[in-house]
Amino acid sequence: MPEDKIAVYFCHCGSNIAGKVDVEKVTAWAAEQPNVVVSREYKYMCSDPGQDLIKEDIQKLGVNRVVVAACSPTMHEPTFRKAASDAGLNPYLLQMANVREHCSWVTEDKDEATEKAKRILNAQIHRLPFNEALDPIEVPVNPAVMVVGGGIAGIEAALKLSATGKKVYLVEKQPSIGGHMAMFDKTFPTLDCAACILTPKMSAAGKDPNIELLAYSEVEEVDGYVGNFKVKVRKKARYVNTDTCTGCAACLEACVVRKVPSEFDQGLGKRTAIYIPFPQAVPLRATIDAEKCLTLKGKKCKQPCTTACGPQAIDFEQQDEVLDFEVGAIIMATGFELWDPTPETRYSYGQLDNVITSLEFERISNASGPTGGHIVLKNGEAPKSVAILHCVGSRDENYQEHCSRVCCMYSLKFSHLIKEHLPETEVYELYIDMRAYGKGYEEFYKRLMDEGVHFVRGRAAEVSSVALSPEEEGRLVVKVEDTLLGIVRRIPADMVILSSGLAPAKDAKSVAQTFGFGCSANGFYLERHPKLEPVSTVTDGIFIAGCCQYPKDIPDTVAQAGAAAAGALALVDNPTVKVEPTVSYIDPEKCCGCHICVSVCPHTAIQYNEEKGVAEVITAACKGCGVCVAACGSNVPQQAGYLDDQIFAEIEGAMAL
Amino acid sequence: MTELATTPQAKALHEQFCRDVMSMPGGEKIKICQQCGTCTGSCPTSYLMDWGPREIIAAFRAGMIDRVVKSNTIWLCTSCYYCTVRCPAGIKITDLMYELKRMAIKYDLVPKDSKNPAMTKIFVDSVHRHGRNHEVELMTRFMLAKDRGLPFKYWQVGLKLFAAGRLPLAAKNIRGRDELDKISAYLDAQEAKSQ
Amino acid sequence: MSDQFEPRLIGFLCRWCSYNGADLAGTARLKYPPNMVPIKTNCSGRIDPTHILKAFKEGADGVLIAGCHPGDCHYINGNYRTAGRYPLMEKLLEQMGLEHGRVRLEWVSAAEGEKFQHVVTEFTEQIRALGPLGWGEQFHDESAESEEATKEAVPV
Amino acid sequence: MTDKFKFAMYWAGSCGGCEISVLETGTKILDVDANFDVVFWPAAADFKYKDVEAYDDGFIDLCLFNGCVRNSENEYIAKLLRQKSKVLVAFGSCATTGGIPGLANLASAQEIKDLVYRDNPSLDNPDGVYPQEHYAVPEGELDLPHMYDTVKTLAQTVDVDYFMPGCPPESHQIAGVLDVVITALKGEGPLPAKGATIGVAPKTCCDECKRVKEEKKISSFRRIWEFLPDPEKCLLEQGVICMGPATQAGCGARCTSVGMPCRGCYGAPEGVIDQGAKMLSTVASIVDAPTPEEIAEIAASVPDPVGTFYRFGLADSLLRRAKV
Amino acid sequence: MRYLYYPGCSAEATGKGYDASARALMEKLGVSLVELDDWNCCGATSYFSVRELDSFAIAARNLAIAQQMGDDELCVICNACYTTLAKANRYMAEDPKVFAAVQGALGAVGRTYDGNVKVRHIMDILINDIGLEEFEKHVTRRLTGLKVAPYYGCQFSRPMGAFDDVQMPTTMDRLFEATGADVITDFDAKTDCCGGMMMLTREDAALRLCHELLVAARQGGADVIVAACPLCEINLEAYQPRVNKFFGTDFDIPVMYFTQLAGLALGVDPKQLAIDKQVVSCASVLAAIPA
Repeated sequence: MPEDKIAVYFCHCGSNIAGKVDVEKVTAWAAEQPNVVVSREYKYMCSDPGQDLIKEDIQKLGVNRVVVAACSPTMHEPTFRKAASDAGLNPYLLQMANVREHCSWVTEDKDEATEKAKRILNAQIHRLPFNEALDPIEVPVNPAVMVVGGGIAGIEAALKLSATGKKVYLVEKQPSIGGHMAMFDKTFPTLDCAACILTPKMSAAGKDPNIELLAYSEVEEVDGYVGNFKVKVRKKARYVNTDTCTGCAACLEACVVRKVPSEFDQGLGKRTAIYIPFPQAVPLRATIDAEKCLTLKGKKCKQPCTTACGPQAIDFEQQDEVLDFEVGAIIMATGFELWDPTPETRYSYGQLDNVITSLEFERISNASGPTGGHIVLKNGEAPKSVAILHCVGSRDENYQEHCSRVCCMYSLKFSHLIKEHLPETEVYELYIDMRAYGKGYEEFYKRLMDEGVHFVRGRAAEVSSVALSPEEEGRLVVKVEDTLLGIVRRIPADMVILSSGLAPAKDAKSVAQTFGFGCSANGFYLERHPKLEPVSTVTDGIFIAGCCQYPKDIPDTVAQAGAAAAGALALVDNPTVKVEPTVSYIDPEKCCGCHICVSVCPHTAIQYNEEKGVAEVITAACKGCGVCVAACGSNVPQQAGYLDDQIFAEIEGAMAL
Repeated sequence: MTELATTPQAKALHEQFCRDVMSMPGGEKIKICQQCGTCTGSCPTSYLMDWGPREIIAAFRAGMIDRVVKSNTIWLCTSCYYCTVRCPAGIKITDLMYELKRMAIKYDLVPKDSKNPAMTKIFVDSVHRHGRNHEVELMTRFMLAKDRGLPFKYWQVGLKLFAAGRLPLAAKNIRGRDELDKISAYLDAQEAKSQ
Repeated sequence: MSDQFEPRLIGFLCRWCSYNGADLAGTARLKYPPNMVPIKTNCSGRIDPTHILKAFKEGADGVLIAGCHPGDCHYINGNYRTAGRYPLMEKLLEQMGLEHGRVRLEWVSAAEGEKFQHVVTEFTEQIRALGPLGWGEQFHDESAESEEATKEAVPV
Repeated sequence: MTDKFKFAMYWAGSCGGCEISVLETGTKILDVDANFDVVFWPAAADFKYKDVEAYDDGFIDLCLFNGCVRNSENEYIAKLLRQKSKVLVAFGSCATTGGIPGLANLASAQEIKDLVYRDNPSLDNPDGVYPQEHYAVPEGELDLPHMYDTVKTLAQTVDVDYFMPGCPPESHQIAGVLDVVITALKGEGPLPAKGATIGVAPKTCCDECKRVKEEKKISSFRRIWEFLPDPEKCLLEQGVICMGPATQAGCGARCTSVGMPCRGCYGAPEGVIDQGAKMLSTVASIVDAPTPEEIAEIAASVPDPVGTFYRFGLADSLLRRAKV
Repeated sequence: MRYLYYPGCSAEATGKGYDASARALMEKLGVSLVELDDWNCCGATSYFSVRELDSFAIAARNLAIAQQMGDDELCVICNACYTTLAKANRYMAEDPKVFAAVQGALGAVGRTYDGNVKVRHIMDILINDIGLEEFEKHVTRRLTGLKVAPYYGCQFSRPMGAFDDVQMPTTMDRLFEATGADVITDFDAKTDCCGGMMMLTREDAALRLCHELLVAARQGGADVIVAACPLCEINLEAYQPRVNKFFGTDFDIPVMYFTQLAGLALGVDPKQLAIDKQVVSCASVLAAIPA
């Protein structure tokens, strides 16, 4: 072993550090410490001349350990490690002492700051002899990408990736891609027709030779790690041969079960047991609803669908298939669920007719919807007054604390659509705060005020059918405090639209678990960093886009989908990926096979080898938390870069002064 | 209108109120009221209030304690708990109303024309005398104290109930009625000790 | 500097949340006492109770462990392990005669610079009030005592 | 005296179990006799301290020292035997890590005396008589050794060549060690490196334990008398605190094979500097509950952490003793 | 089955019918109600205005007696008593300071309470302990065709929410559906406030609330309103003529305690249910029920 030759560099950071810490004093003191062969100070260590100091000392003085006392390692550790590396020193033999964020900037007194800087520096001087040279771990990367969820986010991400020539598997659990956006009529604030902008993308995705569409399918199991995921996908039986089915819909005409509430129409319209969810569906293939089909339920049926089907595509014997895929990256775009307002009983959803959710209104106002785009009540008449209630199930500790972000704007859109179809109808928007934060949104809000919509600042207290005046007779009444007036109003309405919040999908938590990342407190997928890595998850190689991360509108969703695609591409476009070497490793000579590390590993990166009777770390799956090290009763797993000896030495160094 | 809050006494009172309210279970939630109006909108009697519960919370937060206690709001609360179960911020508004009532009585800030404190007092008095509330006594004493016109309004109702045997004149006394006095005396002593 | 007791503290900070929270306190120039030296690990779940004992042995008067809020752990649930070890550790230290409060567990997110400032300030004062621990020192006198006793007490 | 090697064994602060376990080696004891002259072994042969004092330095070839250093007499003899022995072995848990007597480090010497001579409920001592270190009788002055506040291991007192843990060390391990030493003394083989732990097996107790080990996620702790543990399954998985994962192998997992959890007498495995803290970490890490609060609550339900995790190792732990 | 029973102050006066019918109904169902010995006022809402702790402490005196009687379930009929007693229990459990103060106060009168008595609304017992299936077995006179407006009142499940939804309770609906009655399940005002004690202090406000309730009941076509609280019942029933006078209406809707109507369905003698003591005649209801 060559002797330890430590070099200390103390950065002034202009006056950021030097203004508080007596740099000369600390540098002179450091020079006296064991193993330190050179101790220097410099105005800006991160500048090129600063970095050159390090390189020169490594090359000329044979320095083999370096500590840079400067800013937070988050800031410049990569910079200095690269400099060391350029000079031929293993980058992991360089440590940073954070004397700016943790010392000069937070300490009032100069003497105290100087003393603290010494202690912080000394911890690293003590640590360095225990540092080992580490090499980044390289693993091969599978260039294919899986996108989970076929809404606008998933479609967009798949198309972007396919354009770079990558193979994409697009998994969608419904029979057709399109997601929620396919149900919408118009989009705010531009009032583009949702179908007009979405369907071309859907069909492009359907035809794209690089995209393999796995509709009516769900991911069952995810194994592997960054660059090398193994995914099991269950392709549910459609009972229709999708290779031969042409989507002609003749079977739909023939089916005798005709009154199944259509999921796509939010139950407002009906479909048949064999169905295509909507005319622009991609893939345009029929699916048999096994719970409704008489034949599949074992009841008598003459099977007119089979007769009607020219290509003989119907196959009652079809079974689910479980397929295996190998991909290098995964994009999660599993979307949201509309919050079901049934528990909010005071709004009488499900109790009183004409109290509807926003998604139901989307279908009612949609030209291809169950009412042909006529905004009508259950009895077919046009409403004379409509109240739109904001923040239903949002911003509420009893239900969901978060703001759902899109409800204010889609509510304004509804007002506009009602005014457009029924100019004489009174529209009331009952809101707490009007959040019109996007491009063109505030202008849209003003436009709606101008169109004569009544804005009432107050959260609706209840929706009732009890009439206390002739005007209220036979109508719904919304009780609300107009907080700007300080009076309680009874607003008679024929239709009440509940602007329900966006909720995480019911299975979000279990899905996240399957893929090995977490959910935030509000139930949406947890991003790696809320500011700087909003499309990554803690699992390397798995990205998120769209409303599964948090409620967002279409432009934000599309932008995020692009970012996720770029993130995935940046990964799979390389033949290999480097993984941080601060991972755990297990010496099989010492492991007793007790399974404790296997039990605590949050990323299932430790597996038990039955044959050898020992635990083994899957290096590429290990994220370097070190939980196994602390949990093992005999310290067998060790984490490179965070060895016990290194931590002990830091403690000794910090406490030595 | 000069706000009482500008005087030193008012400031001291406000601080006292803040301490009391913040120390009630869940009291600190008042800070996160988003002024949505669900409470006032849900309140069956808010139309009679000079300030609704929402405005009371706003006034409280603004330090306008006189507005809080001099309004009739707290005396119109029927304890129906609609506001409490609906509040999206989880504020126990009914409990807050009780707390404010107590403080108004404690610091003698009750509006002169309010009948409620008298009702409360007679009720408590009746319970302490008998151990239970004697409805006939309660009504009679209340009429005598606050609303002598009441018998004229209600003689028909009263007569019917009386005829049905639903207004017994004699009060029942429980055996342990002195216990209630002792309980109050104990709590009085504890309160005095803590101050 | 005044004569008051200056506690010597070690702070174990997880790299993703609390270390960044401490950085944020710095970026925001929030001032707090200089008594604590931070030590970074990737996850608070890496902190072994041995590290805490080691810190006391080396002369620390108090040890802070700071990690991500539950649910926000970069490693899904590494901080749950910390949450489990901490109370048992506290119980052990109490048996060892350490005053309650010499070890403290806090959840500090990357966004909570102010909380970090507050926690360190409060913790410093808390330990200052408890006084010096001086673990190593309690063994010194005894070795002298034993030298002397050895000479005269043993029947020869 | 013959030209056989010289053997000594001493019993300091301990129960005597170590001495018994040497005899438990059975016919192996004949090897000792064949190869060694016993020159000091208070439990087995009549030698006086002054005999030992008279030996030349390094006269004794092998000295097995069992028991902790509890008082001035222990310390004196430890130093004396160190001086007179070529190979000094800390023999058994007490000499190695303080053992059960090490738990006395939770109190001071005075507190212990008070408990024994003043506060013990079954005590009949109306005059409050305490033992005196010096006491004059007509025949002369009587002296008792001075009892220390802190129980020490042998290595905390003198330089030790080898450590042989166990409470007591298993007889088959003793036999093995004797073989190695005899072979080495005869010049036919090497001695282990100085400072080594001998008479142990590689890995931890779990390695020797035959129970089936699977994932460990426990939601409550149970003591062994509270239920009938599954005889095939890992005890820790059944909520019983078993020190196996943090204990050096060597005993053959005797306790767990009869349904009792490992108490940790073989000490910390290689690479672990504090057995108790390590095991505490292990136990707390495998608690499984949905929220950190619940996890904390379950973990904190472990009774008597020091007594559980430091049953044999308190004197040798990082903190060594409770605050005085 | 056996429960301790807390009638509440009104049971001795205006609410006699509730008490009588509750006892008769439970007897019919084979449940024995043992009246709590020497019970005192629950510490109702007025007490909260004087001092919260007084309210908790005098409520707890009842619970202490229950504990002393060796039972841990207390059946309560009045909504307000139920809320006050249950709330005292909950606050004692949640706040150690409250618990300590109440313990002290009870100690001053030589009583103790450990916090283990469960306060149960009679409806809770009917639905969850006896069960609808068992209840339905006892129905001898089905209320077929009778339009029943189930009026829960405010403090029925609010704010406790222990056995029914806080905002939209349904237990009473289900109970009367089991009798074959035509329950107005969308009775929108079913948990709105009747005005309570304000009938004396702010008559105008209280009458208005009663008016709204009666409007809603009529809108639903109610033949009878059933109530679960003496105060609700008296306000809706006895003050109906005042409402009519005030608002120029002509309401004449029978109002009964739900225990009275349920008792009728079980074939209990109307006299035993004190139906003759109702102020608004229930003749139309009796006539509608087949013998």
